[in-house]
Amino acid sequence: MTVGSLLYTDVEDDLRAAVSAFLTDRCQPSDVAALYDGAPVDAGLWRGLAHELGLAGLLVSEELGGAGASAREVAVVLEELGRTVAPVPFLTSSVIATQVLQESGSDLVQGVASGQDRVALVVPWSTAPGSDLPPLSVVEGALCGQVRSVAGVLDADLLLVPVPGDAGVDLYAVRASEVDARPVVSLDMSRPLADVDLTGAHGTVIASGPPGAIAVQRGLLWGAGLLASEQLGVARWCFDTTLAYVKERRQFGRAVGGFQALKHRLADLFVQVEGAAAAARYAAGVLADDADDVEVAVAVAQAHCSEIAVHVAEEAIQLHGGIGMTWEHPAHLYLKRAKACQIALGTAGWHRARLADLVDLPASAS
Amino acid sequence: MTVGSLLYTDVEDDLRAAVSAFLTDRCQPSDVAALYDGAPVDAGLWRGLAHELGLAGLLVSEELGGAGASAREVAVVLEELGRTVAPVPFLTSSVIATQVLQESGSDLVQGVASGQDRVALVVPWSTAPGSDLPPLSVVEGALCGQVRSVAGVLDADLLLVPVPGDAGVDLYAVRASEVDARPVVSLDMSRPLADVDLTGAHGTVIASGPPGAIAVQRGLLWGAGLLASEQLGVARWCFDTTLAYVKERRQFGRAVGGFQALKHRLADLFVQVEGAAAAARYAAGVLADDADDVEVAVAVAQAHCSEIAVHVAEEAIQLHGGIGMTWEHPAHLYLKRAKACQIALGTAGWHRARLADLVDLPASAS
Amino acid sequence: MTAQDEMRRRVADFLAVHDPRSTPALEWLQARYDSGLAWVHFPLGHGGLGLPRPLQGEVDELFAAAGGHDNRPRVNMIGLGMAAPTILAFGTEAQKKRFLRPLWTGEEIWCQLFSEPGAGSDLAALGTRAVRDGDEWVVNGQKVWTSAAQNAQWAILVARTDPDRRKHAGITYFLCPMAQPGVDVRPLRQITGEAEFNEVFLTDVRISDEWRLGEEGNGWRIANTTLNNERLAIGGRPAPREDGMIGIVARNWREHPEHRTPDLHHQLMALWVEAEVARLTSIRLAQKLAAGQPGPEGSAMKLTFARISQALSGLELELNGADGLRYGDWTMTQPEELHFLAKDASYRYLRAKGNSIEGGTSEILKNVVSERVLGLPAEPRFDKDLPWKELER
Amino acid sequence: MTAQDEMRRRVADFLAVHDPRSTPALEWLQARYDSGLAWVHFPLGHGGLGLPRPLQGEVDELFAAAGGHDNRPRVNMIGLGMAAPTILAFGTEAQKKRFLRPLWTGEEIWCQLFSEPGAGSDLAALGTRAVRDGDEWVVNGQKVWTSAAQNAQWAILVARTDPDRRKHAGITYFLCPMAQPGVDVRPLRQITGEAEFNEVFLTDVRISDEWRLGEEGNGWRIANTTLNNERLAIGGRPAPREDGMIGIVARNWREHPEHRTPDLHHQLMALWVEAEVARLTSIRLAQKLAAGQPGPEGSAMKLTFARISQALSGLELELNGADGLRYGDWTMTQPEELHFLAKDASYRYLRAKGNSIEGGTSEILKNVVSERVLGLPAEPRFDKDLPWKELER
Repeated sequence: MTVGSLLYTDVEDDLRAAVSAFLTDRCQPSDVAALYDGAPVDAGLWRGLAHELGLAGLLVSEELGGAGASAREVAVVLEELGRTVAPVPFLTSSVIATQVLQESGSDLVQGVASGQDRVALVVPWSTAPGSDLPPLSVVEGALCGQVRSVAGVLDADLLLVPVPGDAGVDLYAVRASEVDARPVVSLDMSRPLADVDLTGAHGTVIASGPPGAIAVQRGLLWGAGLLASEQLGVARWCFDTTLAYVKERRQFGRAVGGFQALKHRLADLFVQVEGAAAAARYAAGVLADDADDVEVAVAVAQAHCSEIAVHVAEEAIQLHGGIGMTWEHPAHLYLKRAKACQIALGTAGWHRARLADLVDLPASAS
Repeated sequence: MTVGSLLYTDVEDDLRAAVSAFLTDRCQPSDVAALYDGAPVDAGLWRGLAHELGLAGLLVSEELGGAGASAREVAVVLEELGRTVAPVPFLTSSVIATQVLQESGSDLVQGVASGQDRVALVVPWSTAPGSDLPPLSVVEGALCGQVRSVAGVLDADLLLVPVPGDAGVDLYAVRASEVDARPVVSLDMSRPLADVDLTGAHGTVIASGPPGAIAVQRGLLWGAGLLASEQLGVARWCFDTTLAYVKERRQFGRAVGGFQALKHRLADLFVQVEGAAAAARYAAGVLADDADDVEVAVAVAQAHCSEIAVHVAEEAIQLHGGIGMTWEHPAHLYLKRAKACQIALGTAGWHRARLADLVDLPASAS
Repeated sequence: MTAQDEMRRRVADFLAVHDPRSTPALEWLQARYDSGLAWVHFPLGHGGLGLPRPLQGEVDELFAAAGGHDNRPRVNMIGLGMAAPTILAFGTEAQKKRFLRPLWTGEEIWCQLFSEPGAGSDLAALGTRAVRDGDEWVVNGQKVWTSAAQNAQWAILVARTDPDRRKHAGITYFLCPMAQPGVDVRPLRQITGEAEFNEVFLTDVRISDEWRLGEEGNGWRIANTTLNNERLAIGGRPAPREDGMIGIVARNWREHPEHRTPDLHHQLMALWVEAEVARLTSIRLAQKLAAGQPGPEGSAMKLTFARISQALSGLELELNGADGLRYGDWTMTQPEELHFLAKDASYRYLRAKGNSIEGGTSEILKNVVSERVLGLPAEPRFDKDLPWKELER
Repeated sequence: MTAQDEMRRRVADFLAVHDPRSTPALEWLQARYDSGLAWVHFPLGHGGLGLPRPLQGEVDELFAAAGGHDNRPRVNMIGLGMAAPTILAFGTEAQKKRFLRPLWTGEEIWCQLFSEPGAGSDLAALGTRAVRDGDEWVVNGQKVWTSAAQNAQWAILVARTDPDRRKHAGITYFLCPMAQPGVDVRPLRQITGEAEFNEVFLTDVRISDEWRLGEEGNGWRIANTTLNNERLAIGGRPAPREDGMIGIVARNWREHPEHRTPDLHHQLMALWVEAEVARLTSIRLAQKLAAGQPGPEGSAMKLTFARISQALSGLELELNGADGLRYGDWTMTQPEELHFLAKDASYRYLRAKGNSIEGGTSEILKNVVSERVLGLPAEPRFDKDLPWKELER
């Protein structure tokens, strides 16, 4: 397969500028830090992104009220959301749930596109594409069971609940008011999790059997592939901020960034972040083109970007010295996001194992 | 279990001084490099070590004509042999084969002790303790089969050939003249390998069934555990030589060892070599005491020392710059020994897997 | 009679007279101090008997076994580990008399006013000013990373008394009463949510010249004594196999077969080996020290433990999967002591990030190892010989 | 007509007249040069047509497809990759006329006399002396790491012509005839057993002033042009997935199930991902260059490829088990070109060690990335402004 452009188009640059300007204005690190102390999420933030910038339905076709954009534009938005650790349900609702709905052919996707409904797929946030879904059952028409550590559900209007069965997955659309979602004290409070008790909830089946399973897998695959761009944004903020800091911070009469051991570490980080950009862009491009290489591209992007985002965030803390360990400095918000993203939608190890199958490098002889 | 002394006794220091003085005198890097161009091994080198210094039977009890020393003294000798990449069959004959013979209760060990017989265990040099032995058979009283990449066999007088069977191992003692040992162009010509064709060879069974298997395993376990000390010697030479070089080599008007990136790498190497010393000494001590912790200690020592020796040798090449890539500089002799040792008697990965069993950290749920 | 025999006899004699069960804690501790059984390697009259330092471990064990009261060493780590040896080495007789006894008994808790926002690794660049005013000094400045400041009665403090001299030369060492007006302690919250440390703002704080430790301008040398004691304290005691973080993660692995993957197993075993090798290395280092082959290699151990602990705590979150995404409690608290291993995995992950920063960053420690252990050239310095006030900051 | 159309037309016209099957190789190559189809981005009269550089790839493909003779680029890499652009940039008209044609046709092979035993990374410290004697220069010194010296007719050479000036200022660039008396080429054997390179001893070698390239004392600037061309040449062309070392190791894995272990699998997959990410990164870099966003990031790619290739070649030996302990042949030979991938695994392991040394060590390249890409401060220099002769060496 040939590799398409890994750069940004002018349209993508404009989109980035608009998102960035909005977030700079409306989402400060101190706002994000406040979430850890129980402050509510500013509902205006998502409203602004959804309505003013029209991002909610970015992936939804224009006929259905969306912007008809591709994974490439979505990736640019996610880079900026990662760069600001913004507490919005874009990845969970406008990417993952939207792809599930689109693949199911459900017209509920119009609610996403209009910005009216925030939708969440009810699986643990650690669920990788291709891995097992939590067991749930249906008793006399009502759902039965709990799902732990679900992302995007606290501010969702509509939930998509996959009930795995022998022949695939029955996918239920359930109004949020039907279920009990208990907030979880999360490592990353900028994407807070909830434990969801579905017992007694009623919903509508929007896909069932093999198509239901395919829809869920498509959502997770897109989520994982585009999460790489969010991780790239996190890594870029950490790298840029650290680079600026070591140029300015003086110890022993010199900028600490002039000490060779630090210079070489920053050179290494630069290489890794450039690698993350290439991998994330490739995954976005292949998703946009629905090309054959999708699964490999997503696995490579996750295997690389989720490790790199954590590594760069950890190096940011270290290279900031003591100040990086303080609550006051925003670096910790990125470390927590990066570490949570590493576990989200499959760890790097999971994606490497998946890749081994995809590229015919089996682990053992049998 | 408590940890005994990881330092060197005065007796061990004296032994080291004697071996070191002899090797400095008799085994120059240029002599070792000549082996790669087909020069024969100086037979006097081993004769001197065996007879003048009495090392051949170091592990053999005094009643049987040996020195009755322990694994701790053997380890010190191996450190010096590693430090000089000396082409002698001490590890193969005086450690591995000797332990096989002692465990078998064979009086052939007296030939080793007297320095008269060099003995080799006929297994591929990559064979780890606990791994499968090459299939061989016995047809009408004569051995049948080939074994590839065997160490210590080219200058051996006597071979120990394990023939695996259902009930254990039949261990044959075979005079070297009975077999066809073809020299192999080896990565490490300071311990050249041979492919051994045993077909038609006759020998004496010195152990059979389970005791035969135990004898072979004991030889391999002692070999692996004490190889760590040889690797420590290799690592120490590489580290010391590199440290001296970076202090002396000037570029950009400064000793290159003053550049911080190099300083930090040398600090890391120091830590790793100190770790290798602790792990190798612990393994030697536990082997000497025949303590319960033997298998864990050997696995830890191999898992660490075989990686570290390679890493330090590779860093030595790199930090010497171009000169380290030349045939003229001895660094390559150590790189080749280190890399061969990494594969010898089980890779680090093999030993980590073994360790997982030993310390109850199974790889998978089942 | 060997020193050990003498020590044992004195402990036994003391316990015969001072039954911990019937003696109030403070009274018992004061008596122990006065009997020279506080720190037996200290001199007579200052809580010691001038015995070899290695005996202290057994003293503590004997008293603990007899149910003796403890002086809450974890709450007064700075006092016991850093202030006491420094006061002993550089204090006047009057200062030793005044400070060592209440310090050891825990009546007075100590903290350390060294680091500043602009002077971390480069402590000698510190800018807190102390200006003499008759028999007093007037101190202004800001300190940071001060643990226990909220509980402390006293602080060890370094301040610049002569900005015209080069940076290492114009520093003086003080013992600072924390109750003095102008001392403002503010909790400094960390990425874990907790505030283990404080910022301390000093505004016109008056310190009697009586509480100056050592000569004016000698503060850098004295501070180094303090810091060397810190690194000594951080260096590893002999530990059993699977001690600390590796034990926690190994237990987790054994108890949760459902979390196992080949990839995590690879990482786990590599770290298990590293942890075991680090354990053996620190035992070997302790054996060297005991055999009189001391050295600055303790810095190397701190480096290693920080690296392993960070790697293991990161691995543990991956191992925990969906539960690795959760956290215990973000509420800001001010813990009296650090309970690293008792908290949850996510807390450990965050807290371990400090291991390579506090008490000397890993970067500084690698400089120490490469220069002091390996004899490599020092970093080029442009700031050593300039007057402090002329330095770019 | 676009430049591409023009180029295609000219190639077609040329082939119509010069049938490679019926024209002897040298004659055909000379005609191609004279038609401006050697390197189309070079100027008219010097083998080119002044067309955009990216067109050259297609020119070569078109001629190759038509069965054209090749100018053995792998045997004359220094000439084509480094000498030619430097002569073009700094040579006199006469020098360009004299040298470029036989260089391109392969009649004259070139080598490079730059590095010295005492001047590797710090090339500007070089000590080979050139002293003017009328219309000639007399050169004395020792050069090293000279590939193809045994086959070369000419060398690009830097030598010190003024030891009283600072190190970067006293260097002059020469074109040195290798057949001149006093040029002594000795093969330099490497750790693989082969001698890819040579040492070249220069003893009273006389070089006409006619063969000086550029001004006296301007040699450092010119040498940098040469070296930048080297790094450009090293930077990656777009490669298919599993190209190079990763492809070899992956094939080995697929063909030898008996060698598989979980531990090796973990390493393999981590490196597979790294190799794929490096491949994508180098494609992205090429796209940036094509879009006019050039930069020194090529240094970063070289770093990465060296690291991955070393890791993979080391892994391959472990994977091969007992066979990883063997070697092909230690006999010293002088290969005309490098056949890295065609040799055995043990050879690759050893040869790959040079990847992070030749053409700029990884340490130097990290300096380049950190300073020129990231804008971090340069290393403190103590040698820049001193006269060369006063430098400590």
